[in-house]
Amino acid sequence: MGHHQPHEESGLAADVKKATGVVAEKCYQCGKCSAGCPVADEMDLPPSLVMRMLQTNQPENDEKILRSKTIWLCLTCEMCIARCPMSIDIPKVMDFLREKSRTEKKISSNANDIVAFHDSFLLSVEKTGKLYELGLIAAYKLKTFHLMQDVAIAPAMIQKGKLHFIPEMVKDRGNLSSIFSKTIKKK
Amino acid sequence: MSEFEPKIVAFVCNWCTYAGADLTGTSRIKYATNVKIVRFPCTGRIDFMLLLKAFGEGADGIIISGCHPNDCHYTSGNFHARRRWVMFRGLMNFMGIDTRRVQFSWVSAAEGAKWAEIVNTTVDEVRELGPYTDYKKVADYLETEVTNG
Amino acid sequence: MSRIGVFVCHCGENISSTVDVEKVAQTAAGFDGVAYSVDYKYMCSDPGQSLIKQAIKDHNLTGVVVSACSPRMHEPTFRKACAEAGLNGYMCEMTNLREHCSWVHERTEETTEKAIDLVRMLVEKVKNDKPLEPIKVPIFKTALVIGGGIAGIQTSLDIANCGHKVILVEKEPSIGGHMSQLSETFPTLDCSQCILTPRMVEVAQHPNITLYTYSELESLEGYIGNFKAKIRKKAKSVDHSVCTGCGDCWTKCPSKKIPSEFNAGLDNRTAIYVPFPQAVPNKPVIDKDHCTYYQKGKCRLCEKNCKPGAIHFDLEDEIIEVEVGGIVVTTGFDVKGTDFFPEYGYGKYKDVITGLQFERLASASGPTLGEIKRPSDGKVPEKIVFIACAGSRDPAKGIDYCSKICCMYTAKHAMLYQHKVHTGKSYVFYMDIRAGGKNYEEFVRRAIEEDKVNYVRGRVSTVYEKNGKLIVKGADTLMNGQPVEIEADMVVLATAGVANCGSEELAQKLHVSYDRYKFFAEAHPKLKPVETNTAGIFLAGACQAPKDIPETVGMASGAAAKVAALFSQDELKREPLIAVVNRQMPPTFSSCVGCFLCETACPYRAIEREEIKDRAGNVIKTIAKVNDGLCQGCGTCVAFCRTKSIDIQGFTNEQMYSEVMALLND
Amino acid sequence: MTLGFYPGCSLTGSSREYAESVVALCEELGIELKQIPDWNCCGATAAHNMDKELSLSLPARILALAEKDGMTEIVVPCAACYSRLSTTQYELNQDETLKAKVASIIGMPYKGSVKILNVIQMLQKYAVDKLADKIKKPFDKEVACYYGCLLVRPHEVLQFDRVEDPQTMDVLMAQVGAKPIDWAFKTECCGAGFSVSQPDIVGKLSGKIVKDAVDRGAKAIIVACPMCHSNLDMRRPAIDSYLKTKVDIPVLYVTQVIGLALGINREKLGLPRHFVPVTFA
Ligand SMILES: Cc1cc2nc3c(=O)[nH]c(=O)nc-3n(C[C@H](O)[C@H](O)[C@H](O)COP(=O)(O)OP(=O)(O)OC[C@H]3O[C@@H](n4cnc5c(N)ncnc54)[C@H](O)[C@@H]3O)c2cc1C
Ligand SMILES: Cc1cc2nc3c(=O)[nH]c(=O)nc-3n(C[C@H](O)[C@H](O)[C@H](O)COP(=O)(O)OP(=O)(O)OC[C@H]3O[C@@H](n4cnc5c(N)ncnc54)[C@H](O)[C@@H]3O)c2cc1C
Ligand code: SF4
Ligand code: SF4
Ligand code: SF4
Ligand code: SF4
Ligand code: SF4
Ligand code: SF4
Ligand code: SF4
Ligand code: SF4
Repeated sequence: MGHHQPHEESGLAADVKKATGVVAEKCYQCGKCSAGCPVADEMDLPPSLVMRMLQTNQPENDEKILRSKTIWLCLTCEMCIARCPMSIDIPKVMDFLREKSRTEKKISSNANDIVAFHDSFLLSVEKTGKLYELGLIAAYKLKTFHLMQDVAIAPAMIQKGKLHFIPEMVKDRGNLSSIFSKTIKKK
Repeated sequence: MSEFEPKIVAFVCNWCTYAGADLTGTSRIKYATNVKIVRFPCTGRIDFMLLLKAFGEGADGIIISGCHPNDCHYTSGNFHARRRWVMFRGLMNFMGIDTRRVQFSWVSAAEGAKWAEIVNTTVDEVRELGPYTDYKKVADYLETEVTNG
Repeated sequence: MSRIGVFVCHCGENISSTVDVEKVAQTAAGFDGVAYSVDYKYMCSDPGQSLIKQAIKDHNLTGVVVSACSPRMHEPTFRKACAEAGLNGYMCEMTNLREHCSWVHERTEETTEKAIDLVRMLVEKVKNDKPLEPIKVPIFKTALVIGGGIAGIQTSLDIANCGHKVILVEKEPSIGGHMSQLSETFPTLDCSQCILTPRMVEVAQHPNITLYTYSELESLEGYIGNFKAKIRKKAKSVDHSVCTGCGDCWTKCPSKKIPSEFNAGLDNRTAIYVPFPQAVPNKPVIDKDHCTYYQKGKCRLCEKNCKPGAIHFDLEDEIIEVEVGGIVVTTGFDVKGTDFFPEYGYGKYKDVITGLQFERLASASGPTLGEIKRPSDGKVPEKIVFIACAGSRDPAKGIDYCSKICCMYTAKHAMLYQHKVHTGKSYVFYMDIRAGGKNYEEFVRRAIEEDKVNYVRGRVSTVYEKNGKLIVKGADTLMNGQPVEIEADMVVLATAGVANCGSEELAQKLHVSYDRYKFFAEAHPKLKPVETNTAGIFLAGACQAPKDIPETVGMASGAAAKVAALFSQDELKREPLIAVVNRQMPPTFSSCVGCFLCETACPYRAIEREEIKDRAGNVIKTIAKVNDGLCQGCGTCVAFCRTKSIDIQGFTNEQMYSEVMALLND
Repeated sequence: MTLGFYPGCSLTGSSREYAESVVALCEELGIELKQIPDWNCCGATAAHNMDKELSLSLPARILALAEKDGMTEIVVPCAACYSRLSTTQYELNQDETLKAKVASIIGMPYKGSVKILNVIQMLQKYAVDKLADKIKKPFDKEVACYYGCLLVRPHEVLQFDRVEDPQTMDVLMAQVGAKPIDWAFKTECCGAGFSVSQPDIVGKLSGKIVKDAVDRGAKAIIVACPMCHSNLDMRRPAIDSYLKTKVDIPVLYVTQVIGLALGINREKLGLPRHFVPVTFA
């Protein structure tokens, strides 16, 4: 009788909609996002393809998205949304997908380096309240075994006074660790 | 008298629903005899005092039907009707009139079967509600408050 | 005292098989005020009609109720019959015993009862009927056509060829519109000017057409058949009755750097100018905003060089008033520039051009004489990129809708480019190819298959200049969104077709509606595409929405037929079923209190204000008055009026109330 | 005049020269900067990539501390911090429930009323009319103003200039005598937080930017973001290897350029700390 029965929404696209307000169906697959994305050629799934896969509402595609390198490669540079004719907030979607991929332990092995860096970064912030760059690099190297990377740069940085040997500390560290335990450590 | 047979008046527009009801006839689709049609140029013409009058005179139910939105022969009469009905319904509720007895619908000139369906369901519904006996109260109120006020 | 006749029809057996027609007629005979009641096999047949006519005379009937089929079928028949017998046709009403009773019910007592109820209703209504006369509106058989593009040209010629006068108003110095700017036209690739110019000349020479170029509608009053239009004829500074069109003036004009509208800014024109060589009329005007004399008080070189002495700097705008019976709006469309699309170059790269500019490049009469050369350095582009939907289908930066013509003209452009630059490579970035039209799909396929145009499905993200090349960054969505980068020499944007910038203002002057994109609104999207909601005002061409030439011309002829149909009568006879405001004796004059709720309700702007004055001319009261040329009889005003001062003839409050009461009080 | 100041982590470490030049310039212009007491890291890309609530809470703590200290306006020179703080403020102002939740996570009251300025905005607001009189040595070089992503996008949040082909920095540079060039990579991403984890990508993205600037005759690239600076300046080996040639165009902070024009000495502006030597002045 011309009345649409609102059907139960489930799947990744529905989760995206709930968390970010982005409606995947709005994407008409023009490809402008992929055309302008600075890292599209490095991605396993260019951004417009991610949107298309969300539209298919197929569990196997949902899985591929959460396990993609793409979501970790996205730089949140916001170029895609700045030019999307339908104003689809892909960076926001990517934020959500990353968090979901992380909490569901589906992080792509190709993205290990990127995630290791984020982890090391946050570890430093959690411990000191600020970024301790030397500590960050050390922690990152330990996590990734990229032991030789940046050995050329470090001495120069030290020489130019760009690296501290002793971390600066936030005084109220209890407050910081409580913030971490109420957010990222919860999941 | 075996079962209560409601008296129902239908206020319909000339261009869509009246023609739709003609099509019901041409298609020989059968429906209950309870409903009698009063032809208006447009639902926008329908003065809602007429509804009170009809209830006051003993109607058990009323159907108002015109063109679908955007298809009004006069472009916007049906929108006006719709908008006024929303306001009027409030007034009727306030006055204690059972607004379930008023059926608002859209029937185009091509919807003969839909017309029969609307007549039949309205008749069933109003039969279910029973005879409308509160009308006197309303009519009195109408006499004293509304028409003179 | 009413003397009503009731005539119950059997309709063969259509009615009588389920309704006891004799009983209906007998019962009706007993109704108050019924003087005569009879049943008969076929009321609409000649003998049936004679029966009614005879009864009117014999029984001195004051009203007639024909109880037969739907009034939508035979109301005019019986009203005419009554009128022939000397009874006002509007004293005749019909009860719908067939469609609304016998055909939808079984033969039962209730069915006959319902039939009786229906007859009683109409008997009561007829008692309240008043004799009415059809409204006669004189028709001024001259048409006003606003806008001289192909739509206006075609409409004007069609109306003029029907023998009616036409006034064609064009705001530019020449007629021709966008079509005059086009190179070749899809899907046949015939030369636009070649097919258009003869019609432009025909307009100028047609004895029935008065052409006012460089003119605009100033104001409009009145209603169908009787419009009064004021037209502003802008001062041309050249007396066209003296000017020979020799051109001595513009060749000498020192103000030469004005971007040419006709060539879409690709080259320049002078201050005194004819927009293009085939212009109609082919005589110049002075563009005051750019003329050194008007701006700085010095020059007058054109005047010196004009041998016939046609130039007069002191000419002023002239406002003329014309009376017309029908109006056709044909003001066309505009194309969006490139500047709203910053990522495609802010209108800052010379070699990023619009489709319209490409038309001028490809046109034999254009600034490059039809050679495709890029604006920056005049080089022939070896690689060219066309970007479809530039601004269309883009809620974020442009417009939501599809501009409809650009898929086709882009295919045409790529094709023309390939025909002219054999070694060239062309790319079209598109989202969908919309080629729904006769020979359109074939046309696009030809571009792809024969002319080897590379179609890439994807929207371009950005265009930037680098070392004299335009870098176009797109993606191929048919390859999973893989980025595609092309170093092009020229980029052509299929920018959106949008409403004319003055369309909103014009719509308000005309009292016609427009849509949210400011295109003029048709009265019905399917069944009244050339009518507006205002009787007597019609539409044609791209002023209603972007459309191509075949559609424009079809619509233009359609609008012309509507005008011709209107003009085929000497008077407009309209059903008098319209609203009236009651009038009473002084000092009340009318129960109308002047709240003008009716005015706000009326979809046709038919409510006017009337001032009631005393002998000294002082206004005593302002009341509503219905313009019977505009009122369509919808009755919306009636429902709005709190004082019941406005009523609709044929469906008056009395009539409707009496029907309801008759129905419920058996 | 005193303004609140959020240096952010980079400005205390790898981008010290930015902080130094900001402070030196403000001194010269009579603006006193007061650090937000006990400020923490904004979380940068990492928090944002890993956990939404964390990415809101870290900036919220900073803003709450500023509020607590009675600051109404704070200067945030790092474009990444500026973006994180602004986005957080914007998002929380859109959603009262979320705001309350975040306030409870950080265990501090949070109103969201502090006005956040990046360095360019600060200069526009408090320095532009004073500049002309103070110029000692116009910086008369061709410059490529590089805005990157974080200063201009998302537009609805930052409301800074126009998204494509922004002009604010160009105008500012012209005011101190520089000749801003017209180029195509003003707002392309440099690789941002991939500096360490994906140096090849950074080499490529930053390489394209540097190349366009050089090709179009720029003598310096001007930035207002430590991430942009470190990618374009420190990552030269990766850039050079992507471009297969050595480019030596220096990368300067806006504040350094203005500082030079106002005659502040190069040490005070931190110029010796650059990897690509700055030979002007
Ligand atoms: C780049 C491009 C290529 C095209 N190629 C093709 C093609 O190959 N084939 C095809 O079929 N179609 C083509 N078209 C479409 C074609 O141009 C239109 O279908 C056609 O021009 C519409 O005619 P029109 O008379 O409705 O409007 P217009 O051509 O726009 O004419 C409107 C006229 O009204 C005048 N006017 C406007 N406002 C007023 C006013 N207030 N008062 C008085 N006068 C006014 C204008 O000056 C103008 O003369 C193309 C369009 C474009 C943009
Ligand atoms: C599945 C479908 C869905 C559609 N949906 C829509 C829609 O939603 N909206 C829309 O706008 N359009 C729609 N259309 C298109 C619409 O049907 C046509 O635009 C419209 O019917 C065309 O009208 P017509 O009078 O030209 O032709 P027709 O409707 O074909 O009428 C032609 C008439 O001529 C008669 N005839 C044929 N030959 C002769 C002869 N030799 N002598 C005498 N009489 C003859 C035929 O019997 C017929 O009555 C749809 C079409 C289809 C097929
Ligand atoms: S730009 Fe927007 S509409 Fe186009 S493909 Fe990307 S997300 Fe979809
Ligand atoms: S925000 Fe992510 S997906 Fe969008 S353009 Fe930037 S890197 Fe690509
Ligand atoms: S010189 Fe005089 S006559 Fe010749 S075109 Fe010009 S105005 Fe007309
Ligand atoms: S007076 Fe004006 S139009 Fe005439 S030549 Fe001089 S500038 Fe041209
Ligand atoms: S006609 Fe084609 S190019 Fe034009 S807006 Fe529609 S789809 Fe896009
Ligand atoms: S043939 Fe029909 S379905 Fe196919 S593109 Fe054309 S209009 Fe659409
Ligand atoms: S609504 Fe009635 S009272 Fe008011 S102006 Fe109209 S006619 Fe007069
Ligand atoms: S009947 Fe309809 S058209 Fe006529 S005046 Fe009333 S509202 Fe207007």
